[in-house]
Amino acid sequence: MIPLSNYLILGAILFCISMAGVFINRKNLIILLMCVELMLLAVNMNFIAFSHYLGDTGGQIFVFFILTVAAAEAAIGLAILVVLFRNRRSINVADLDSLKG
Amino acid sequence: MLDNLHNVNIAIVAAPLLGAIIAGLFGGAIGRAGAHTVTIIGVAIAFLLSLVMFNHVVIQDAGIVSHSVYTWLVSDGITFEVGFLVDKLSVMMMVVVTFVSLMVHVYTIGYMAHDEENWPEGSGAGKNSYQRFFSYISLFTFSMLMLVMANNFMQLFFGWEAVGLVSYLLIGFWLKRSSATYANLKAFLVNRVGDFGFLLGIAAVLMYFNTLDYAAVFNAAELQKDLVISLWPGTEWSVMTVICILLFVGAMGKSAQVPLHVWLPDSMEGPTPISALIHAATMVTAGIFMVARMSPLFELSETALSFILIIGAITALFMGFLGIIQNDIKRVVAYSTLSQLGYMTVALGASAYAAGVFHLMTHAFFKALLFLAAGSVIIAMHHEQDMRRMGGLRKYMPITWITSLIGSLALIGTPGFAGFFSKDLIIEAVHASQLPGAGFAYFCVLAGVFVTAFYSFRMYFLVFHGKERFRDAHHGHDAHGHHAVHEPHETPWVVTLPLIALAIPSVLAGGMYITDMGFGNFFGSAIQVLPQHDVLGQLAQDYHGPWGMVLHGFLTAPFWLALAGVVTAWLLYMKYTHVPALIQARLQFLHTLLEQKYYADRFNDWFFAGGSRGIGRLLWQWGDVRLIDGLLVNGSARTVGWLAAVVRHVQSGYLFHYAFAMILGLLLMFALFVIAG
Amino acid sequence: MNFVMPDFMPALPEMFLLGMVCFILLLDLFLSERSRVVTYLLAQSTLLGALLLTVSLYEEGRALTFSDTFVHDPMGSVLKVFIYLATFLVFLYAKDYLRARNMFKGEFYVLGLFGVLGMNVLVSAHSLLTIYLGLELLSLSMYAMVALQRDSVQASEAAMKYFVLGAMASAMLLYGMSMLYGITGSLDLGQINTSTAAMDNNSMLLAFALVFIVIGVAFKLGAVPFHMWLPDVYHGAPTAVTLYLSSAPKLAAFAMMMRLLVDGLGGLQEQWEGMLILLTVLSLAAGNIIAIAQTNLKRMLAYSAISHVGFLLLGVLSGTQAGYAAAMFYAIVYVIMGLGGFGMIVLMSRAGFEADSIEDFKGLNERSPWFALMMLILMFSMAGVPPFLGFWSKLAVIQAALGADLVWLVAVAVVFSVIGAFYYLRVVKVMYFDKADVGAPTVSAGFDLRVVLSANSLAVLGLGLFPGSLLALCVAALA
Amino acid sequence: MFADLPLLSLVIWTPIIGGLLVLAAGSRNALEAKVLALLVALATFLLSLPLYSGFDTATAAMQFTEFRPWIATWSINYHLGVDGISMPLILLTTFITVLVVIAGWEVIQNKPAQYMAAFLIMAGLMNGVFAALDAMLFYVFWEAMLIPMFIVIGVWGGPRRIYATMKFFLYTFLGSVFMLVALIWMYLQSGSFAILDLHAMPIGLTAQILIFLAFLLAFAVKVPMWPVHTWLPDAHVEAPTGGSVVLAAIMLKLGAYGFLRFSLPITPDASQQLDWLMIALSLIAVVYIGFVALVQQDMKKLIAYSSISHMGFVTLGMFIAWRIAANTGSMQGAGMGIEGAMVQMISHGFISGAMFLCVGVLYDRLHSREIADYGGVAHTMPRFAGFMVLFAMANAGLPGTSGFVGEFMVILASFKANFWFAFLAATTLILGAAYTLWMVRRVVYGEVASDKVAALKDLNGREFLILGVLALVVLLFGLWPAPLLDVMRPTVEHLVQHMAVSKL
Repeated sequence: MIPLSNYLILGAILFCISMAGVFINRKNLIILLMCVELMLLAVNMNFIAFSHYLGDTGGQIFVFFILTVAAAEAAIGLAILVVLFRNRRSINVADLDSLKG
Repeated sequence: MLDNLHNVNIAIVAAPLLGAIIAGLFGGAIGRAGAHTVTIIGVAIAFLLSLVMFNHVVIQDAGIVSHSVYTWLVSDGITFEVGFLVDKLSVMMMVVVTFVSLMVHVYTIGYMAHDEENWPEGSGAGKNSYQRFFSYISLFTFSMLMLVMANNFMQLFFGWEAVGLVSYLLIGFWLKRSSATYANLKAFLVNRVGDFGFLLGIAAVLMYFNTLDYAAVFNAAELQKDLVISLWPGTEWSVMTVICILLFVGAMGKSAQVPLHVWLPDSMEGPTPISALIHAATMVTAGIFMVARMSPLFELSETALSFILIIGAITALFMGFLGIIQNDIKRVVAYSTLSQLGYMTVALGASAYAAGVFHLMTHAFFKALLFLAAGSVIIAMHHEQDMRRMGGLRKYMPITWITSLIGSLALIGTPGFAGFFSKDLIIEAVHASQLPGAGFAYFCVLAGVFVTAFYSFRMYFLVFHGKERFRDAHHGHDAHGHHAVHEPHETPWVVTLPLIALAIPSVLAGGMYITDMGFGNFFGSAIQVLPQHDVLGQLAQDYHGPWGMVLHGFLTAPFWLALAGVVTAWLLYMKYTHVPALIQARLQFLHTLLEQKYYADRFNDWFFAGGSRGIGRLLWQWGDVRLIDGLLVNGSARTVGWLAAVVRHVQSGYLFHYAFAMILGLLLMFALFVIAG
Repeated sequence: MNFVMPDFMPALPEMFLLGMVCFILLLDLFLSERSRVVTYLLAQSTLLGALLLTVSLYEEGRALTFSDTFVHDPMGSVLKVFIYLATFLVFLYAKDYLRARNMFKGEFYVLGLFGVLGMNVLVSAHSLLTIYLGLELLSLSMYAMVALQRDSVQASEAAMKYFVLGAMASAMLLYGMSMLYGITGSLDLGQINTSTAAMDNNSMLLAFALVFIVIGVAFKLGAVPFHMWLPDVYHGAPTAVTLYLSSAPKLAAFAMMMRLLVDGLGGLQEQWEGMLILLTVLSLAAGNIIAIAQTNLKRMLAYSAISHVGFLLLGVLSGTQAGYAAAMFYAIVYVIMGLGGFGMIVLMSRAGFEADSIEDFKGLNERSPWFALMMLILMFSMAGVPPFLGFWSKLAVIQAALGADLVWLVAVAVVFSVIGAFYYLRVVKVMYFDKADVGAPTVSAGFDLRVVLSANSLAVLGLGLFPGSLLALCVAALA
Repeated sequence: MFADLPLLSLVIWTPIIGGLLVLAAGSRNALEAKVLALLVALATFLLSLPLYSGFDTATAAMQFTEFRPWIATWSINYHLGVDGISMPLILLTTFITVLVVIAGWEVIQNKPAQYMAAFLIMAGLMNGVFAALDAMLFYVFWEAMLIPMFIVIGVWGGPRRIYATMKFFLYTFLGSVFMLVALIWMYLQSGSFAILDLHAMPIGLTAQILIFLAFLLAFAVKVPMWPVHTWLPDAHVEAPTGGSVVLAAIMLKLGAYGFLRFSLPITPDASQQLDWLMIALSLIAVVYIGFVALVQQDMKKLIAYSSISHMGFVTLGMFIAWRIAANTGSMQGAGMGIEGAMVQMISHGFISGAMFLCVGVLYDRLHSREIADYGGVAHTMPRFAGFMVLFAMANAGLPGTSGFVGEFMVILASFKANFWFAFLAATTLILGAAYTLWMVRRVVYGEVASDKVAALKDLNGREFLILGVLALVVLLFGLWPAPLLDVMRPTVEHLVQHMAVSKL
């Protein structure tokens, strides 16, 4: 049986990759949205693993909710992206700098 | 009856005060005549009532009158009261003050009659200047009476500063003159230096006696004489010495003793009646009076007495020297005043308080006379004060001439005149004194006799005898619109009357009172002298009445020195008039030293005035503006502003930086957890 | 398996809200542009209705329902009441502003009300799940609202930033929750509390969980260094939306912190105290200092909000009932002041003109002394000068922190509050001491806005003079 | 007749509510507002008089007390009362306020109603500070007072008013917040904000020292003591005349009052431990600031510096008690120091107020405060010159004016502590006279300096009235300060006894 820690480490790795993705990526906003989704998936991994090892269904239920919310989130994120693109004609992360200081 | 006398005391001070207030506040309404009438009545009342008190205290010898009028304040169990102490010392002062003041009031009517000429066209301050002047001199009379009649140190200090205030106002009376306002500021500040010491002295008295009442302090003085105070670690000072020297510093300011003498010559910028009243007869002698009043304290400190002796001796001689080279008629009299104050101080130092006060009295008469006479000359010369432009006035103004001569003779101590008795007494007393420094003082006062005689008669000859130099002088003024020489003429009766009235005591007061004041126990308990210091008591053993003293006077050194002085003056300024210039050329160095008044003014201007301003500027520009404000206050504000401007760039606008900041925060919190955990 | 009907009573206001929102959503579709005001009125009455329901339930006492995922307690009720009130004011203030910018649409109200629902859920959450759901309901509404002004470059940029960072923060929070779930084996906050209190505090997993959860909370509050979104979003969003963002959600964020850290992880107070101290110091420093450099009033108020969060945390980290009450008091007071502050910007703005620069307030005393006075009250209150309300809130949290023997922290806080006073004073300076530019805008807002905004400011003064009841309410809510 | 009225509340709230009414009236009619302001100020002054006439000089207890619960959660109460220290200061405040309202009558053209309202509100708040017996109530009034002053300087001030008023506000605010922290700390220890409870509360030495320093920061800034004085010259120079008057006459007294009401009784042991610091700072204020005042070119700045120097006497008088005890073995004399400080406070209120009004009279005519722009004013304004010289003399501490009494008492008392304290303090006799009279010489005396000076008009009736009243008061308290001392004696005696008992 695969020990719990392996799942957790995988989750952590996914989470770290996605976090790194958020701040290393300076080009495309869509990649940012993907990173955010990946973060949620890393969390889902944790929940399911815990749920399984604890023998408690609460975690899995939580994951369903997260998936649903993530979908809504993606929808809103893309909508904002569309609005932004319409205004700016760019989805370059580095172009988002009119608000600062 | 006693209650009645209390009211008399109150009336004595209230009358001039009331006059001053009426003339001062309502001068415009009551006009000139109203102002001088009301003030003269006020001072006259004070004078007459002073005579009543004199009668009570001295002639009937019915004991001192001491009472409090009201409680000024009570603090920490100590009651400060305003009250009066009329004993033989103060009653004599009251009579002298009110008398001279009365004379000066009368004289002023004439002297200030054309005061409007001294003011610029349309000057608001010049509008009622005549009334204001009367108000001031009445106010002065009030202040001086408060000073001499005080029964406690607080009130003494009140009078002390109040006369300073009036002196300030009067020196700067002609306030458009820069020299006058310079002089009054200087006078006030130098006096304040003295008051600084005086106030500390009073504080010391309060500390060790827990009261400021004269009687209580004097009674307890004996008990406190062995106390010591450590002013800085490792030293011990007798408390009495400290108190006495501090108090005497006050006297040095007010009575213009070296090195606080610098204000008095400049104070001649004021109108002449003031010079007579304040800067010759009364106010400047307040210091002498104060030390005499404090005799129970001063007796307990030989160190202080020696100090006084030496200061007085230096003043007596070296200020006399300065009189020799002055050309301004008032300045000669002023330096003579300084010198005479030195004599009085020497007397105090020698524990001959009575002699000092006696000289104070005679001096008040003849010096007021000399000043008023000088003023009379100045009126006649149309406000010309330079003696080099006078001469031969004898025949134009006979009354002034004769009274001046009397004054001068009294001043130089011609046997028989008032000044002789008091001055001779001082010289003898110093001779008899055993205190350290008495030898030096004796030399100074003796040499001073010659100097006094010399400058007095130099002035006398220059003004009243010789060529009528004013005729030359006036030619120079033709360009300015003076077409004819104004013949000098005798001044009106309001001027000459006081001269005559003062000339009488200048002759008689000495002989009349020498027995009582000099050798008798005139002052009673007001002046206390320890047996070992009682020089006057020793002299009294050889005293055989005034006539005996006069006869003896012709045989002593002072007389011959004075004569020598007069003769020298006659030789130099009547006979060989070219010689002074030669001497001056030969002794240029000495002349410059005297001309510059020993560089005291220069030094004070440079060191004290300039130094204070320098320190002030330094502390202000470097301490306040640069260090505290610039570096600390605005510096912090600038730092915060700078920080804000820099730190805001962390908010770069880039999403990845924001995310990075969050991750940094995450790591920071882990770190914190690990460290703390 | 029996299906037990849950007790709906404790969640009655939420259910009413949900129903009404759905109804408004549908109704709005059929409303013409001109009768949009119906939506507005309905939204306002919804809030009032929910308010009445919440108030009527206040006396009920603590109750759990929906399988213990939802809690009804006094703290929740009080916060909800203020959430309704704040949102009510936001809608009222925003009406004219939105109309002038062609944003007077149903979406604003529907999203706003959904946000309120999210806040309510968050406030009443008793499980990690409900916390997450409430949070997301609120956040998603807010992302959309920021982007509501579709033709604005700044607004869409702000929305994007907010969205990305917000999503990241939720993910972090979730990550922490998953750890917590793993450690305790439960999603229920009550059970989590019992099991963590019994645990060895030094567990690494627990550390992970705690750090991530604190970050989630800190982000929502806008505490440094998780504040970066806040100035940009406040600045970029339409002022009406900023008004919304800066008010009620602060109360929700406070509630979230209370639920997670106190109800859920109260046993770890020693651990999270240190973290909150760090956040406090950084927030106070960064908020106050950077605000000085601002020229845009919205941005300045955003930084000021960050510094206020620092003070709020001061109350929470003391870990006492009094401290929580103080923090709650602080949050409520801040919301009242913030509403007034952003409300003033709305008041001054006109069609095509945003009065969001500090310069726009130049010489306001010449033009409108009354509103200059109102703004003065607000600014001095935010600076913490008595007798205004802001002073008492600062007093409350300082007292709490001193009670926890954090004297040095208090000293830091007061020094920064003095530095902070500078930028509030600058606003007063601009209004009173500077001359107005020629053609500077005059106040031309509607009557309702003027009256209510005045009442808002005067409440800051009035409650400042008599803060006792509000304070007592907060203390009672947490007793 | 007045005994039943809540006099203190009336004295606090009449001007505040009156001020708000003035504000409301001002939007319609400026004259109406001014008349109303004057009436309110007069009414307040009249209301404050029964505080004196009904004052029981036999007791040190608080009088005219009022008590109402305010914020029950923290047991903060609306607790008012006065003793011999605070009552005279309230009278000073109400009195000066009347003068300030009259002084601003014609001079203030820009928004006169707001100006008057600001002063009335300020007066009420200051009365509140003096009357508060609850530390938090005290603090509320203390801080709230900054707001109207901030506005007054900023709106009606001179060219650098913004710098000055910001500096004023932030300086004082910084000082006060630490006091707040100290007060809260003590509340947490004792459970009470009542000042009298804090007096009785035992505190350890370290805590006392920290509390003392916190108080010191608040009060020293207000007094102001060297080196936290630099806001004052700026604030004074830029403030309008009325602002300068209130600032100098009353606001500075708040700091000194704070020392008497808080520092000395609450932390006597720390005060004893740190009295060297207080004495040193006081003496630096007297001497250092005296020198600085000497070289000022701006009249208002000069008077501002002179205020700092005079306030040095106040703090000196308050903190010499333990040195006296160490030097003479008893506290005898400490009371005189404190009473002297009190008298100095009151008297300085009148004199500095009068001096600023004098400068204001000149400034209104010539719009310059530079000494160099004047000269020979006596020729064109003889009545003014008379007042100016009188007040200058009072400022220089001439006996017979109130300026002398306080300095005299403090010097007498400080001699008991140490000769050198008295020595340094007494230098003010010279320095004070030097800077004041030098200014008088340059401004009032001499030849008419310019055509502008030649065109000056003498005092009008309104100005004459204000200066005349002040002159009378200055002379009255100089010649007969006993009534003032009688009022404060029991309180000060009680304070000295209290200070002598260690709290450790």
